[in-house]
Amino acid sequence: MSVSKLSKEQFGQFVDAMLAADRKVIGVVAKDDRFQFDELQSASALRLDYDVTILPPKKYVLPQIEPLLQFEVGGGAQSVMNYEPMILLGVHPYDLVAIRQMDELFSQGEYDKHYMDRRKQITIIACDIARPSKNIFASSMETAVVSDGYDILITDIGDAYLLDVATEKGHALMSYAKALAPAAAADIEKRQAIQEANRTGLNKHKLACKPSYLPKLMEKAYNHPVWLEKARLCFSCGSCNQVCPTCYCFDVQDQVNWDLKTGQRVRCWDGCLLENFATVAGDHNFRKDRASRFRHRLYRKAKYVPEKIGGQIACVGCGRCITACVADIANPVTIYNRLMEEQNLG
Amino acid sequence: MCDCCSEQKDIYLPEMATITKRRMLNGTELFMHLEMDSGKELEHAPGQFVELSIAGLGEAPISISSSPTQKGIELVVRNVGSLTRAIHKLEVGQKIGVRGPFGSLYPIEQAKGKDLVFICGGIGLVPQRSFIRYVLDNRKDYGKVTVLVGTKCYDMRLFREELALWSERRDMTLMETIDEAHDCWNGNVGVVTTLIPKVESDLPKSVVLVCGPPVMYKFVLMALAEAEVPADSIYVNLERRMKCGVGKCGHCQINGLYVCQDGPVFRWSDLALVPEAI
Amino acid sequence: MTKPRVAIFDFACCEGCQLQIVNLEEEILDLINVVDVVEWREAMSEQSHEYDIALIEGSITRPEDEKRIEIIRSRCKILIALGSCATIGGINKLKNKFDLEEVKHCVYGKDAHMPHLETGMTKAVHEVVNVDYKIHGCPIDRKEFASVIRALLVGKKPVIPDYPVCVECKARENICRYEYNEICLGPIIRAGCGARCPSNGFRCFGCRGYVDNPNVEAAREVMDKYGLTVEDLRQKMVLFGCGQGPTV
Amino acid sequence: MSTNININVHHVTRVEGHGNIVVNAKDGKIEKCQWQVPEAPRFFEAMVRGRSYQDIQTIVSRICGICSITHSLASTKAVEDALGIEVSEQADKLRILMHYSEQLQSHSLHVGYLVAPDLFNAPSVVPLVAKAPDAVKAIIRVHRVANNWSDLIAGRTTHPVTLIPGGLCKIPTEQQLRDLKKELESSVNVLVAVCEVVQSAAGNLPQFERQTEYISLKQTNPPTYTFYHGDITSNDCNGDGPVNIRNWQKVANEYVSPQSTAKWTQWHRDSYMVGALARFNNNAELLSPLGKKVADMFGLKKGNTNPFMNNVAQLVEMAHVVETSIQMIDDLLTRGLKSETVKVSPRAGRGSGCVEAPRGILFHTYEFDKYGNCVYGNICIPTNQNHANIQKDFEKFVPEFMHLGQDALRHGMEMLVRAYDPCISCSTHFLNVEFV
Ligand SMILES: Cc1cc2nc3c(=O)[nH]c(=O)nc-3n(C[C@H](O)[C@H](O)[C@H](O)COP(=O)(O)OP(=O)(O)OC[C@H]3O[C@@H](n4cnc5c(N)ncnc54)[C@H](O)[C@@H]3O)c2cc1C
Ligand code: SF4
Ligand code: SF4
Ligand code: SF4
Repeated sequence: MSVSKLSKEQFGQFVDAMLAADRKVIGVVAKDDRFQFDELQSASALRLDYDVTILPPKKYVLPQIEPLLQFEVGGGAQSVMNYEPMILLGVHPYDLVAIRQMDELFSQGEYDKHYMDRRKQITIIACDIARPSKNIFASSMETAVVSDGYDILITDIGDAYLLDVATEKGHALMSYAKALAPAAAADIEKRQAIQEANRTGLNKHKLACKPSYLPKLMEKAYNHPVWLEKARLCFSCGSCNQVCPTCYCFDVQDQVNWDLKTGQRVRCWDGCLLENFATVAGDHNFRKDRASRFRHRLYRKAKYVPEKIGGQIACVGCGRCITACVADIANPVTIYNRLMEEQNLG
Repeated sequence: MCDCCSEQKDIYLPEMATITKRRMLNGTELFMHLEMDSGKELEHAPGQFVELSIAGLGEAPISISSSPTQKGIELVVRNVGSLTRAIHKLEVGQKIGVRGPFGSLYPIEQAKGKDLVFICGGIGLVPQRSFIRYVLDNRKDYGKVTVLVGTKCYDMRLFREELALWSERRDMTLMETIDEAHDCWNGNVGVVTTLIPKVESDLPKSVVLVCGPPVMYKFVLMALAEAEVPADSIYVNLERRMKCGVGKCGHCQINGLYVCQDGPVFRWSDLALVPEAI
Repeated sequence: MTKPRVAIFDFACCEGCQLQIVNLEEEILDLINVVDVVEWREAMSEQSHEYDIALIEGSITRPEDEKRIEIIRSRCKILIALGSCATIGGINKLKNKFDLEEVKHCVYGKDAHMPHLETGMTKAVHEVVNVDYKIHGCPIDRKEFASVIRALLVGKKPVIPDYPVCVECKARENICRYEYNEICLGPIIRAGCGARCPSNGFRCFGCRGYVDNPNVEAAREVMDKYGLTVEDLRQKMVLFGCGQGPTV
Repeated sequence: MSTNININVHHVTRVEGHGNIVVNAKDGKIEKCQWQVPEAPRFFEAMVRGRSYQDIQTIVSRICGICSITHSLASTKAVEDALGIEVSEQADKLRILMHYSEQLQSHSLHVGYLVAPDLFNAPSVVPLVAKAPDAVKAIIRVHRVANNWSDLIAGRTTHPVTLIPGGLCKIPTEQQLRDLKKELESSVNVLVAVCEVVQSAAGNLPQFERQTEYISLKQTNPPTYTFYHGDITSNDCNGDGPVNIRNWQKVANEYVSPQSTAKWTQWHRDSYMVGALARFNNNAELLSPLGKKVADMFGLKKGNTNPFMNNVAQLVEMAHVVETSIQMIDDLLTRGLKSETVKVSPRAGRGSGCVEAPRGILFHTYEFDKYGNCVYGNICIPTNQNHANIQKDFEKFVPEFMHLGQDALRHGMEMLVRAYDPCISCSTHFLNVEFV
């Protein structure tokens, strides 16, 4: 499908038209001097010039707390599966890559109907990055630009947005747009220039190897001193897990209502850095030391998850964990580069 | 199943089963026999487990202790927490939620024709029993069968009547030990590793299956290495925390492996590069 | 099924935690549907010596209070410490930093020796009797209270987090106080409050007490990075449950 | 009718904190008639020493769970006075809004949950649920509105967190204020319904009068029924008032009375009363129309001397704060909310803050060293100021009502204590009590 063009004003009208038609639109809005995804009330709040959101859009794909079942205490249960359609507007390429990875993880093997049914209701309008955040390294991770995986991709070319409509779902939304014009060759060139610049320029931290080398790099790094050195300052606060677009570990809990007869089984975000993530009954903790939990996260990103999804690295270079870590130890690039250096030496 | 078909089932939704038998095996372990309300069999393989749940109290992975050659499933649940306490309170005829079966199986095919040595520590006998019974029901497919059972103390011994029957069988050898001496016990005393030298099978040529509490593995594996059992004929059955049982929640990971899918039964040689395993 | 009998008792405290029970509003009606509240001095005149669950608010500060709590313990099946004062000694433990005689003189002057002013070191409830569950916070969080009570009523171990406030703070998508170079105790304090304070632009001052294994050493080391001092950290760490664990 | 009375109420219920009533009379002769407070002392003034000016609010808020916003406001004002910090008009308005939410919260709790059972002859609100479900639901509704309101502006209903020296660290959004306004508007009818329910049982309030002094804040510029700004005044002021709040010690002259165990306060007479009735008696003409309407419903007039009418004055104030707040929100919205940053640097100094707690006037004073660490604190709490007045009321009440018999007398005395809405837990660190 082709690339079309909307002036900024028309784009606002397009968004407002969706809202007027009662479509649920989740967009990027300001939160104090940062940004977050939130339900849009009007196009005027939308901030497509954002650098990065505090939490990734995963909170809509895999909600923080989500009912799986409704039950009678001690009795039977029914699945809770009513997912409303929703438009995720303004997803950056790196976050899109993360969502695609999760799609694969939740559909491969045992099919997770809760995740997938919700996901099918979501239309993703991705958006090229207009300004780098302070810790981004998407260029290093090859996630700064995407050529597929979205329903629509928009690019800010100054006075207008270009819309690359890629799927039927995306196409269906275009009925809300008025005065849609095909993009001129010059516009397409502008878009290419922006994407080319992003491909290499979004790199506040520079990974010293190709991401595809990481699984190999990790093979010999298990007993490296860096884990202990860094993890000494780790609070086990799981902030790095929470803000990460590719972390998807969860906990399942039963909640009962006041009648003590009914309730729901919910899943909620968990984090492998948290102290009791691997504790079983009898208080035996299979990952007791801070260092082993700290190492696990970086191994998951660079080796364990890639092994499940055809080598894709489960770190997309958003830099959120770097910002979120109070101890300033979570930066994956620092660690991988350190392992690289010593490997080269040795 | 394919992605596109909307008739996918919800992997988190338990099916109901009815408790048809129950009895306490000792002070903390409850034996149960369940039949699925659907009338169907679970069609599990030895080594697999189910997620057992009581709505409102939660869910727990529990190994299937019976052989697929018999009707329904048998489970043994140790009372360690609030869910398991509630399970202990259920009576015959009451319902319980079941998901599964999940996980990997014992080497039913690979072990054919070979001598088998089962090393069971405490509640580790429970999943092993599934394969032992399967082997006894298909006795001619396998070589010598030796079962080593170690229990912490006399009162905690599981499946006493069944062990008594096994000890009288001539087509298998049962050796039992308890960690602490007891007035009513005149058998072996000491940890389960002390029985290994007494095994009559040619250990290096046998298939050895190990299941027990976390602390046990290190010692048993050392003893087996000493006895020159190759790592690819040792199978361990591991426990980890689990929340989904289907390879999503991340809790049961041992390095890159998922106990709920790649395990709980692992070939020891496959764990050589998996430092978190033991 | 007979309803479990619940009694609520207060010791040295501000009674703000009991108030949170009142603040359940409509849910209070749900609560009294499933339990019999048999004693609650702040809200009712009825009294009883027979109860299954005792909710204890406040710190233990005097010998006669130790006797009273022991009697309560002997009468109940489940004893729950309610709120910071009970779970970690709360703000009351600040007093332990001073010489007790001097404290009395500071506040009461020449009347400091009146017998009713007799006071001892402040103790959390578990320092005197065995506590089955702790509901943390100053004040307790209504939602957490409700879910703990409901869990107990269906016979389930209530989920009381052992991870830091940062988890919930991140979930609420707050900008970290440290990004403004401000101090926050979130990384070492037990979650469960929904990170209320940081969500309102204020530091976590630690009312819920430490997680079981707080990385206090790390807290100390990161101060420098944010232009803060160890003295700043110490100032905040003494406020609630002073001396509850490792300190800087 | 027996004239031997032996009342020993160990811990009056349905009040905040612990208080005892002891009356002994033989053959109609009163031997002992005392109001005692055995609450465990908590030593706040000692504990604030050495703490940073930033942490004073966090500490002293814990004096009382029911008036925590008030303690926070008084202490923050004192810190600001000591460090010479100015507060913007917007922050000032939001703080008053925050303060009003606590007035509604505390008054509705007190009248609805603690006093109403007396009026309807129930031991507590629990049996009232069955007896008068609609009334209970109405009061819960009002209480919930108040709590949501403080959650929004103070960050929590109890122990606020948005209050910092210099302003607020988080302000609501305009949308949230609009929603709050709607909620307040829709609660007016419920509030009136609550007043009607109480009115239907107001006949059960004892007829009892005693002349006393009524002390409260008074704000003249602009004239306001004030809880937050102003000077200290009383009905006895006569050329010696109003008094600047920095000089509150001149008002709350603390003394040890020879015939009692408690340390009392006095200004022009041997005791005074603070609280809703005191504010009403000093400021009634400044009430909002709805406040006036509620006062009329109950025939409450300026100069009332029946302490039981304090509960009615609380209802009047509930109406007043709701109505006034709706207007304040309009004001704030018209100006538009701006985010403000406050910069504060420590310096040495001494300062005082005074606000009206729901149960009466409250004073805080602190002194800081040049690093902003506290070296001195002094707090004077409303219930403490009322203790002497309760004792004096008892001394008049017992002979007047003794003829009703021991049980009715005891019940009347408990009601009298509750009428003051005492917050004993916060008052005790000043009290000197002897056990019987
Ligand atoms: C593959 C496998 C097979 C098992 N087979 C058996 C068996 O046959 N018989 C038996 O008695 N026990 C078995 N267990 C252990 C059993 O699952 C735990 O004892 C049980 O989960 C405890 O549940 P609880 O809610 O009663 O305990 P609590 O102490 O109340 O629960 C603790 C919480 O910790 C978590 N937790 C603790 N241990 C585990 C665990 N091992 N796996 C997952 N989550 C855990 C859960 O979230 C649980 O809610 C097996 C475990 C695994 C992984
Ligand atoms: S954010 Fe930093 S301190 Fe917290 S768990 Fe992750 S690595 Fe550790
Ligand atoms: S503000 Fe505090 S609680 Fe929140 S993330 Fe930062 S340190 Fe943690
Ligand atoms: S954020 Fe900290 S201080 Fe605030 S409620 Fe939570 S634990 Fe208490």
